[in-house]
Amino acid sequence: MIGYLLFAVVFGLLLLGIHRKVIARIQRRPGPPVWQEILHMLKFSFKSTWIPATASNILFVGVVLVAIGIWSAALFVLLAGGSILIIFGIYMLHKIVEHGFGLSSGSPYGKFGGVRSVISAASEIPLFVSVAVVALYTQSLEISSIVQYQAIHGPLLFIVPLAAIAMYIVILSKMPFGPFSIVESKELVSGYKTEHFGVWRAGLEICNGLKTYVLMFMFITVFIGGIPIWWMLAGMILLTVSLSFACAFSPMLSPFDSVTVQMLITGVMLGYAAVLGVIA
Amino acid sequence: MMTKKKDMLRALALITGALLVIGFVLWQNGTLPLVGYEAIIVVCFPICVICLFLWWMAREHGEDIPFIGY
Amino acid sequence: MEMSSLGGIPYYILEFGDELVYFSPYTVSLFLLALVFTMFAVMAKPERQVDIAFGGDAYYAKETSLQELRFRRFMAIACGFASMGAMLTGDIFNFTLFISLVGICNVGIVAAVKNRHVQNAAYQYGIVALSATVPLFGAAALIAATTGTLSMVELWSSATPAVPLVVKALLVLGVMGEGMAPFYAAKAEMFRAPGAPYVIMCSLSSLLIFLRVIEVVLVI
Amino acid sequence: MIIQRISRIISNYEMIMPLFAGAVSVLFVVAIFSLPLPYYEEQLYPKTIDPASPLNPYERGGPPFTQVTINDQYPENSPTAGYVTSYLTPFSWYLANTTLYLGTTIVAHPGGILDEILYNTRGLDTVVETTILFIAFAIASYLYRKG
Repeated sequence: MIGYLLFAVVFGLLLLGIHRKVIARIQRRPGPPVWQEILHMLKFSFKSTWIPATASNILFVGVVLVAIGIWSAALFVLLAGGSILIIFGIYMLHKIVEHGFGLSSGSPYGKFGGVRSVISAASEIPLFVSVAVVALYTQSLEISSIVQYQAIHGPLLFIVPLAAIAMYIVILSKMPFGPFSIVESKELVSGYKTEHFGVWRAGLEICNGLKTYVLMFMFITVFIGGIPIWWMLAGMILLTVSLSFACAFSPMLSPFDSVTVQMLITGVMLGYAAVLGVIA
Repeated sequence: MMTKKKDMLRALALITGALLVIGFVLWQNGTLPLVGYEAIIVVCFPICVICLFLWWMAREHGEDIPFIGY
Repeated sequence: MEMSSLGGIPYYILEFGDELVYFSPYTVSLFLLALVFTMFAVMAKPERQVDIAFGGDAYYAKETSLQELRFRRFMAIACGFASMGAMLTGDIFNFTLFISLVGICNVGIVAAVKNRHVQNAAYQYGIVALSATVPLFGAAALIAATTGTLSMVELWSSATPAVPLVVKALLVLGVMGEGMAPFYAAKAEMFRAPGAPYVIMCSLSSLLIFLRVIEVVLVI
Repeated sequence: MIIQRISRIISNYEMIMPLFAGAVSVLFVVAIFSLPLPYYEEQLYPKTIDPASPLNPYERGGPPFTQVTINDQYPENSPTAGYVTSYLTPFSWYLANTTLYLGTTIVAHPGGILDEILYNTRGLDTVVETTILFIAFAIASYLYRKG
């Protein structure tokens, strides 16, 4: 279990490295090596670290622990084939982690990042519509039942393509450099993570690796089905590359516009869910 | 003062690491259900990792104010 | 839809008079998160927000006065308890009560902040939270009238009649008004307030009640 | 661009009240069109209204401060349900036995069906509801004293 957890961290960071590399190549830069994010995590862990003088100490340290803890829990729920609702709960609560990172230091840049993450909370809602659409077909939100359903009826990707697109957008909004990643845009220095340097950032990198692994794994499991681990890893790399293309070819939206676009997508999805509900 | 803090961090990392190992052994034995082992990981893994990092990190400076742009 | 296929099978059902409190994997994980962040609110000191003085290279850190700190910490803890209750309760009416408690605590957390923007936003939010009680309790009353019961455990068994869709929509809208997860404008403005451990409870509680109402709506 | 115009409207926090009010009214219109909703006859908390009584909406029937006839959801969990006094603390119990002034106004506001359920069967709800009032009072008094 702990071995798998560490593997997930490393592989998730590798995916983020591939993401950076692909974006760089699209923009005709050489880009960092693909294992750059793993090296980052190790490098940060050796750096001199302290808690800023103005920070709210317990919260400052506590959110790092919470961030790693919740995503480990999400990984275990995913592996056990538990309820998809729990994973989405954790996904939503990652917002709170971002707020905690941003607000606890007292830094104005962190504050901006935190406030933006509040603004973008509205972007999490397309997710629930896609969950509702999935539930409409499979009559269950247990991942194991969804996998069973797909073993009989074929991948949900072809049955409910729009729900898959909504979920894809949700994952896109959590990828760095994407059109919806307003919480860490360049004018905010590093957004919510500005003041979490050194060891704290290393902890955040672990959380990011886990988060990427869990989200990609979940997308493939929910919309394609249970496949052998090697195929799963290959699929995750493919998904990452497609996300990198989406990120590289789209500009970052302004904060409120990003939310409006996502709300409009939610509206479309609601209509889609209603139509499917009437048909089914 | 500084070494005392480092010792404490190392002790904490060791304790949580030991808990992780004990949880693994008990789970393999069958005495601890999988959920229990996972609960141990969720609580101990973050503490273990952060304490380990804080223990092996470079020399510590005094605290400073946040970055304010210049 | 089956209860067990949503938030997992309840580990344990606590009998609490005429109401049940149930611990499914979903409710327990949400409850634990509310608990952890309430502990942060109890223990953590507020941060001192750094501000740059305009036109110079000076900066200053805002201090939170002791009186204000005590009041806001009290409100944050109350908010934490309210969201913990809303996570675990297995009764529709009890759930709506906890949610309106969350709404009013959210206003209370920022009510003590001396900042015009924050107070204006909190005022708007307070009015929405007040008016949201109409659809919220309306939905609870309609559920009682159309199904004859308020217990979620009874409602997810197929013995009771189905809850009309519009009633579920009223419930969700009521929760949205109280927690204002999508009505992000006022929340973002309220986040300007210093005092991270307390301000975070605002956001945490609204996300939690939103997550719980999804489960409730799918179950009943 | 239409997107920018929409975001300009919804990013203003002065607009959330009209937006919310609009959403509520739309939903209420939908609710009115979906009338009549089915009424489930076999209610958990039955209520008989005597239209001839001068106390019409508040007339619960039976002598006050004794047991009300109710069907509770889990009778095995709450053997004393129905007695208004079943939630009295020892001190209140003492007061109620020695004076006549306890519990006179407990349902003296227009609450409807839910309140009647609340005060006769559901202890936790009573606590939460008073907590809401208490918190509201705490906020108001803090703001008043701060001036």
